[in-house]
Amino acid sequence: MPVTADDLRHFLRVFQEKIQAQAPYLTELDAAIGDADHGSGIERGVNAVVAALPAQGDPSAVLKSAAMSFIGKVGGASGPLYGTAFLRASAALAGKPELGREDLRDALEAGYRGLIERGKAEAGDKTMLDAWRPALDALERGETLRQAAQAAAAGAEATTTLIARKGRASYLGERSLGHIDPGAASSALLWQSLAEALSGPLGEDT
Amino acid sequence: MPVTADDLRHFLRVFQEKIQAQAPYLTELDAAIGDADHGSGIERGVNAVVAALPAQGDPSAVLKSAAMSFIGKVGGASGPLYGTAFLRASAALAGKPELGREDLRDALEAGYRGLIERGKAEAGDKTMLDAWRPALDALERGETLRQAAQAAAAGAEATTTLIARKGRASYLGERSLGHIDPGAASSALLWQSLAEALSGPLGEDT
Amino acid sequence: MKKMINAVPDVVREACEGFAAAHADLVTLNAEPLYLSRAQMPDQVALISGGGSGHEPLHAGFIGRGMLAAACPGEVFTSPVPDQMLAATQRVAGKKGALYIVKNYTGDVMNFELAAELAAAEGLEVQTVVIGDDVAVQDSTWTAGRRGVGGTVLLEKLAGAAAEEGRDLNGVRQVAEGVIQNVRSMGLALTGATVPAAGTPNFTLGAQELELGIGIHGEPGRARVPMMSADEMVEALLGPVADDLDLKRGEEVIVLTNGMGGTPLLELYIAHRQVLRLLKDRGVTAARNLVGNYVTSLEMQGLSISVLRAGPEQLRLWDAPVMTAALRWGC
Amino acid sequence: MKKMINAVPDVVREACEGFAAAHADLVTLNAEPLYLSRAQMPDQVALISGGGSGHEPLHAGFIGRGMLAAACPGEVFTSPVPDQMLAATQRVAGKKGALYIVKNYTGDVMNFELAAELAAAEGLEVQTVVIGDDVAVQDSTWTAGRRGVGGTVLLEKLAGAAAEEGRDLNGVRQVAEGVIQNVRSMGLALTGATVPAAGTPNFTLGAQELELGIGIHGEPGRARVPMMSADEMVEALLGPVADDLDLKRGEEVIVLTNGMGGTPLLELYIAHRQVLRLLKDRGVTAARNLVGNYVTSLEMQGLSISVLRAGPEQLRLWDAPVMTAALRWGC
Ligand SMILES: Nc1ncnc2c1ncn2[C@@H]1O[C@H](COP(=O)(O)OP(=O)(O)O)[C@@H](O)[C@H]1O
Ligand SMILES: Nc1ncnc2c1ncn2[C@@H]1O[C@H](COP(=O)(O)OP(=O)(O)O)[C@@H](O)[C@H]1O
Ligand SMILES: [Mg+2]
Ligand SMILES: [Mg+2]
Ligand SMILES: [Mg+2]
Ligand SMILES: [Mg+2]
Repeated sequence: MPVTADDLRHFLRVFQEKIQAQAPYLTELDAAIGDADHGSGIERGVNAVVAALPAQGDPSAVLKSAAMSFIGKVGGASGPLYGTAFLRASAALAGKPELGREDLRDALEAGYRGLIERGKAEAGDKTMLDAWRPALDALERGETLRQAAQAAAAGAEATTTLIARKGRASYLGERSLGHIDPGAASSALLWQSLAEALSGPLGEDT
Repeated sequence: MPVTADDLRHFLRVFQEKIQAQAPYLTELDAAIGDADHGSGIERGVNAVVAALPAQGDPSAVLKSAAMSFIGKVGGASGPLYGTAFLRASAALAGKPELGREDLRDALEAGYRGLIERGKAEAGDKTMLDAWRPALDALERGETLRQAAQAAAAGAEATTTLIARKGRASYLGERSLGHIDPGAASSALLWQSLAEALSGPLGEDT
Repeated sequence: MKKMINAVPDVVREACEGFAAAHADLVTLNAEPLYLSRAQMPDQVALISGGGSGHEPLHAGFIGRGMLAAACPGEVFTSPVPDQMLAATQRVAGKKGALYIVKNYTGDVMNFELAAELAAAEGLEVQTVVIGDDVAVQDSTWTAGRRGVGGTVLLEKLAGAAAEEGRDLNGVRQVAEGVIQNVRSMGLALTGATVPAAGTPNFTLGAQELELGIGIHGEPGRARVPMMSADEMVEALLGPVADDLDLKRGEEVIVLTNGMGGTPLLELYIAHRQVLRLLKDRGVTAARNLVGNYVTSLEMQGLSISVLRAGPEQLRLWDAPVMTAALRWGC
Repeated sequence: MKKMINAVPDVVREACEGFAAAHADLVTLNAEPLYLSRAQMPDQVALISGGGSGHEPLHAGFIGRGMLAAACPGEVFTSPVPDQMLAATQRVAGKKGALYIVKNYTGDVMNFELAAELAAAEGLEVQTVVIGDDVAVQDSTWTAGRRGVGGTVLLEKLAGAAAEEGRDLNGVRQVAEGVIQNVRSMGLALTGATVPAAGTPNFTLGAQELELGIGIHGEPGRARVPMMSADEMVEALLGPVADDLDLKRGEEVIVLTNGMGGTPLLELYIAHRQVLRLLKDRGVTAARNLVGNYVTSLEMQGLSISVLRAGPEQLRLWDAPVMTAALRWGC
């Protein structure tokens, strides 16, 4: 069973729910090594995403709409980053009415490359990349979306052992050790939402 | 045995010691119903008084010197008030090389009238007058300086039952109830110092 | 106590030294007795004010063209001593004399009174006005009367403009008295303030408490009330102010939305928005406004609102050029 | 959290409304997308800045003659979104183009980058400068680099004067880059700051602790150190700043003694006195100075010091007339 535009709408609603539930936690993480706005910012973003979701349109259109909401409503580092990732994923799916497993992986890979281009960080810099990279690796190893989401969560958790080299936490130097990167934590929720919303359509839940 | 200029110098040194010891307490009282500067202000005053004490000069000159220090170094309400009281006491003693009991009472009465003229308050307004008035009453009843000092202390204590009508505490209205007036407390120390320094010379300690 | 200071007894002197060095084009410092005066004093009525320190930029921040000729800073929250005002008067008062601008506090009044006596004895012509604009304090001849708070900056601006115009001492005093009759203020605090020599705050507030009707000396106010929204805070202040002024529809005012020293501009502008809305609701025009930390209480977080009824003459004096450390326009 | 606000999501909008109403002679508010721009925009290079709110008066307080053409406020401590900068650019950029003044934070840089792309696509001529003046952050190509802090106000003043003189976009950008190369800053905090949406301070300090090397987003600094005297605080900041600038005897500087939002002027002037003394000890002349809460972090109590190496050209641009809400002289 392929993934449809409706499934992506569902994914974005699940993402919204998870962010709403976890916004205070994300802000708390950001307060420790950043500026205490990641929870409120990303929540503003997902609320705008869901409010602006087009009733019509193919998967690419859905992701493009989400991208514009992130870019237009979040601000800070995570707004343009998430926005760029969704924009690139949308571009990778242009013209496709439905998505198979490969399409989805390509789109997520494209999103990841967008993150790198926009933010000029690399995996290991203690950013959201450290949730995305292990998740994509899992998909490439042929693992399920749920396994990829677990890898994202583990990656986020493991940012406690990293010294930040990019983003606001880098100002703290060694004092950034021992804290989870907020963007990695929100990205783990994104992967978790992908898994919950799309494992079924992909036929991975059987 | 009459009171000499040296005895008055001694009185001012005793007053300085007592104020130095109680300055934090006086400031605490002022913090509750005023602006938390009575302790530091009056301490600045007595330090200046003792530093400027003339080695020579009669009782009037000693008190005049003290008056100028209070006026020139304290500021706030208590500086001009204590300064005026000392100035009037000094004037009342003009030309006297030594003081008897009557002289001293006259001088203190003159000081009290100076307080009233300068501050336009009356006894019962919850000010330093409420320490001075009962002390002077005691002297008029023929009681000793020590008894007068006890009356001053009791008067200060009893300001807790008064609503302030003059000075900064008056802004609090009924909320000034239940607090000792800081100026009454410092005046009680003044009377206590008078008693300790002058009871001997006056022959009241025998 | 956590303050950016050195030794407590040096606080006022060091701050004055830093201020004078920063604004050498505007002011000159006299160390002993301590006062600051206008770097160049033209031949006009000299406005002299002063009071306890801790209310910065009041008063020294208002020395310069179109406002004060001199300011006499006392210790923190303690009125200055007569020597300071006398020396400042000797320095800045010319043939046209000097006007003392005194905030109504027992200590300030008495010390300025003594100074005026000493100045008169030296043949200097001095008149005095006393401002008491705080409606949180009941006005009565039986008490110390209303204290002088935020309205003082409006007074110093208008009287300063009158002096700069070359009016004589009576004329400047009349302008000042007109302001005093037509300005009212009220304030509240979200946090207390700590006098350096005391080391602990005069009052401390819980997370859900406000102190309403405070003055500017870190003293407690008239009542402790539950925490409110910014809009409610403004209502709680502006209502009594406008009522006491007996503001009528169609009147024009100059309004000051004033922070107590530690209030961020972000919050002051939120309050100011509501000040303008409520005035509008009353049919009153905020012809001019000023927003900032102007009459403060050390690091206190809080708000005061001052409203001055203003006709064309007051607006003209308000608009006149002013060039001081803290207030500048038109030059 | 104890703040003078209404609902948290309304903080920035309401503050902007209050600001625009208070300064209607200087600025015009655009509500959606949110930006403030100069009430009358002459035909000159348009300086556009912006960033998270909570740093007031930065940036909107510097809109006006001789400084910014527009400011784009983000949510508290959150950089604005590209739409805001694009709309502001459409409004104020004429034939001479616009210069974006961006503080070096990942988010600010990316959002302004996106805006510049969108503006270019519309045929608007835009150039960008990025300021990173905070010596508390190690400068390296492997990290996010130094962040932009207090020096930003000096940058906006000098570049604004260059624009007002009628220089072309390259000329104004060169002035801006000259400032960026020659300005350094460092800050410390006595208290933390609370983001309204977070509700609790990012860090809390004990009575005997300072946070050294802070930025302007309430973020923790490089190290927590024991409480010091004002003179020691200034030494701890000015040393690294002067060393990094490699200040030599005989050089002239413009110095900013900046409060973090909740610092009373009394304390800032005490610090400023020591700033001037230490510069003098180094044989460096403070040719110009500025003291106040200019680049802030909400209600934080703290201090930052910015030093700009200045030749005759920089001093001339500094002295040029400026008329904004927060900075005024010469006009
Ligand atoms: N250069 C970068 N590349 C990738 N991710 C980044 C980069 N800089 C920051 N981030 C991510 O953004 C998160 C912070 O987002 P947010 O709080 O919204 O931005 P800001 O730091 O502007 O307040 C960080 O936790 C990190 O995961
Ligand atoms: N009008 C007055 N008459 C007599 N005593 C007064 C008057 N006003 C104030 N006081 C006294 O002065 C004391 C306060 O002194 P101080 O703290 O030095 O002055 P300030 O109120 O100016 O800070 C009060 O406690 C009261 O005893
Ligand atoms: Mg953040
Ligand atoms: Mg007092
Ligand atoms: Mg006092
Ligand atoms: Mg941010």
